[in-house]
Amino acid sequence: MGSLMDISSAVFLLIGSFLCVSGGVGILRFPDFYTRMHAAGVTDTLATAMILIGLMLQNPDGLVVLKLIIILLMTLFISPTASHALASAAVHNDLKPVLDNKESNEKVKTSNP
Amino acid sequence: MKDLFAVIMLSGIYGLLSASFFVAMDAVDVAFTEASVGAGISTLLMLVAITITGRSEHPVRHKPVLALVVVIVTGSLLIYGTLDMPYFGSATAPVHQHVAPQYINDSMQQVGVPNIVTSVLASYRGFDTFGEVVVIFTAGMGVLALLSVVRRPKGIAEIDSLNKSMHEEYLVLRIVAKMLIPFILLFALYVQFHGDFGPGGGFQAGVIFAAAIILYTMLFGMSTARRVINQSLIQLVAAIGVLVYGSVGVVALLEDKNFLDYSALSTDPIAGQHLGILLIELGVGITVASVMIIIFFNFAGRENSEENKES
Amino acid sequence: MILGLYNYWIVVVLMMIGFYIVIAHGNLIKKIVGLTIFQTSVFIFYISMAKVEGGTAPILAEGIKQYSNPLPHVLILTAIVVGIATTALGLALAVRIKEAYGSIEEEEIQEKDNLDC
Amino acid sequence: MLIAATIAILVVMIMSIVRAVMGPTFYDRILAVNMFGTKTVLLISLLGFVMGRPEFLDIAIVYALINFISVIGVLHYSDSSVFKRSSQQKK
Repeated sequence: MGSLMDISSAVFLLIGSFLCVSGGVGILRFPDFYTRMHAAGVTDTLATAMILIGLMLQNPDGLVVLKLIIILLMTLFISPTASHALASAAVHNDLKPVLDNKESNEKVKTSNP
Repeated sequence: MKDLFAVIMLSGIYGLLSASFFVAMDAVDVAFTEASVGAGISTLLMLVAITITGRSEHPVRHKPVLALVVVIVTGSLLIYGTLDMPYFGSATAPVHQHVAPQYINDSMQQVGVPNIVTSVLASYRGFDTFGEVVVIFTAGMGVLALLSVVRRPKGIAEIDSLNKSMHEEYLVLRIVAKMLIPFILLFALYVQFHGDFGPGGGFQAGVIFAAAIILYTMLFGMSTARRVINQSLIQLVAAIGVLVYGSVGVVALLEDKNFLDYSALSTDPIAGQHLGILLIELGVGITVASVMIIIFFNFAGRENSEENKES
Repeated sequence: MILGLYNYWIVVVLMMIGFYIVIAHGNLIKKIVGLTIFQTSVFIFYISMAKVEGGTAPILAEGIKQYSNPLPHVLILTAIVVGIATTALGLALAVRIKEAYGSIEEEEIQEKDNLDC
Repeated sequence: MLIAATIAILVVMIMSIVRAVMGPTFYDRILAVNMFGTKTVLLISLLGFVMGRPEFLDIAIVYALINFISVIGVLHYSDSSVFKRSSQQKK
């Protein structure tokens, strides 16, 4: 039973780490803001959930699991909200989802207060 | 980097990074404080400041060769000075010989609080902490003196129209914030009163409490927040916090004990210590929270009045 | 063995970065940022001194023999909050200077002062 | 396995710092800071387990909350006034 717990926790942690790293690669390699945001926003939530579940399986003890659940719930609330706010602010300020076109973006932004 | 906005974002990351460093160095209480202060409040304050003062830095006209030389010379002297220092992590370093073993071994019997940091902060070195609280209070008053503006109160109709326009803009945020703010306040109280047993205490709780209020202010507008928390009220509360701390000490004096000796508060010394720590942590929490709110309100209010002048 | 001192070197490097920003840049806000970096380097200095090899956080629990030194933690904990309060005071001063002089660049402020004389 | 996850998170943290330094637009920087914040939450919880004292999860909760507040604050203050003011200065 204990080893089953350990193995499943290890699997969750592994999935979480993989998602984290893929999100990190995404935030570095993707060409413009919106795609980067997609990479970060999607992987952030899922990877956090995976790693926290992995940690919960490591230590099935009342208070610790409760705190982990609180963190998980809060991440589930906060992370999508922050992404939404970020994206809507970017759209509001006319950040165009185009490639290699930084200067035109800057122009649009300053002419449109 | 010329863009001050980028500088401030990077300094926010620096705050987060140094806080995780503190966790790695076992200083959980410090990490707690740095988390709430360095990453949250200071970034926000600097942002508000640059919205007022402008965002771009002028290029440096002269080459700072002299500055570079001074820095390199000082740095190499300091590194030369470190050669005599004890090695990192060695248990025999002079710092660990003097009073620390006494704190670690005796605090459970003398104070009865598992968190040694709290017992040292509030009991052994209570006088220091009182000084720090007074410094924070004075800084808050200084900001108040520098930045407070006489503002005409907005009519209710104006607030409502402002609310409506903001409501559409921040709909999702507002709903989530409405759910989160009570939780944050509750968590601040938990931190405040759980400081005896785990990481936490008055300083951290005060900052978290203030952060919740700041979140409310940002999403629901300055005028709405002012209707909830009156400026003069919050100034009064800040003063009350310092007074609570000081009067605990004075009570000890009246009982023919030393200033801030909590065993005067109760017949049982341990119970007295508990009560004393609880009271002065409360005083610290109240002061820190209200000073942070005062500072933020005055910065934000100054920014609003600037906009009014320009329009 | 000399590598055992690396924590102090990191502190010195950070401190010098902060120092350089303070003396070489003319922008007041940037000076304040440099000051906070300097401040944090001092915090790191204290905290790294408090660390004991094999010790854990100074919260008493059963079965733990070695704790890190709690005293520097206390000093730094209060110093951080005092630091933010004084930083806020500095920023408030910068805001007032901006209003009085219309600029927060050191050189421009000096030029304006010279004109007034 | 805990150590491996910690190392992965450290790598991602470095990546997001790189993005924050390069970040062509402000939103990229904010995004990087946000991501860095969530990764710090994970790092702290993992560190608690690695050091064998998992009761320090309070710090991670604070991080999650403060991270949210600072992102909202940054957006709030970068949304309108900074851009307006900087364009006025250019004139």
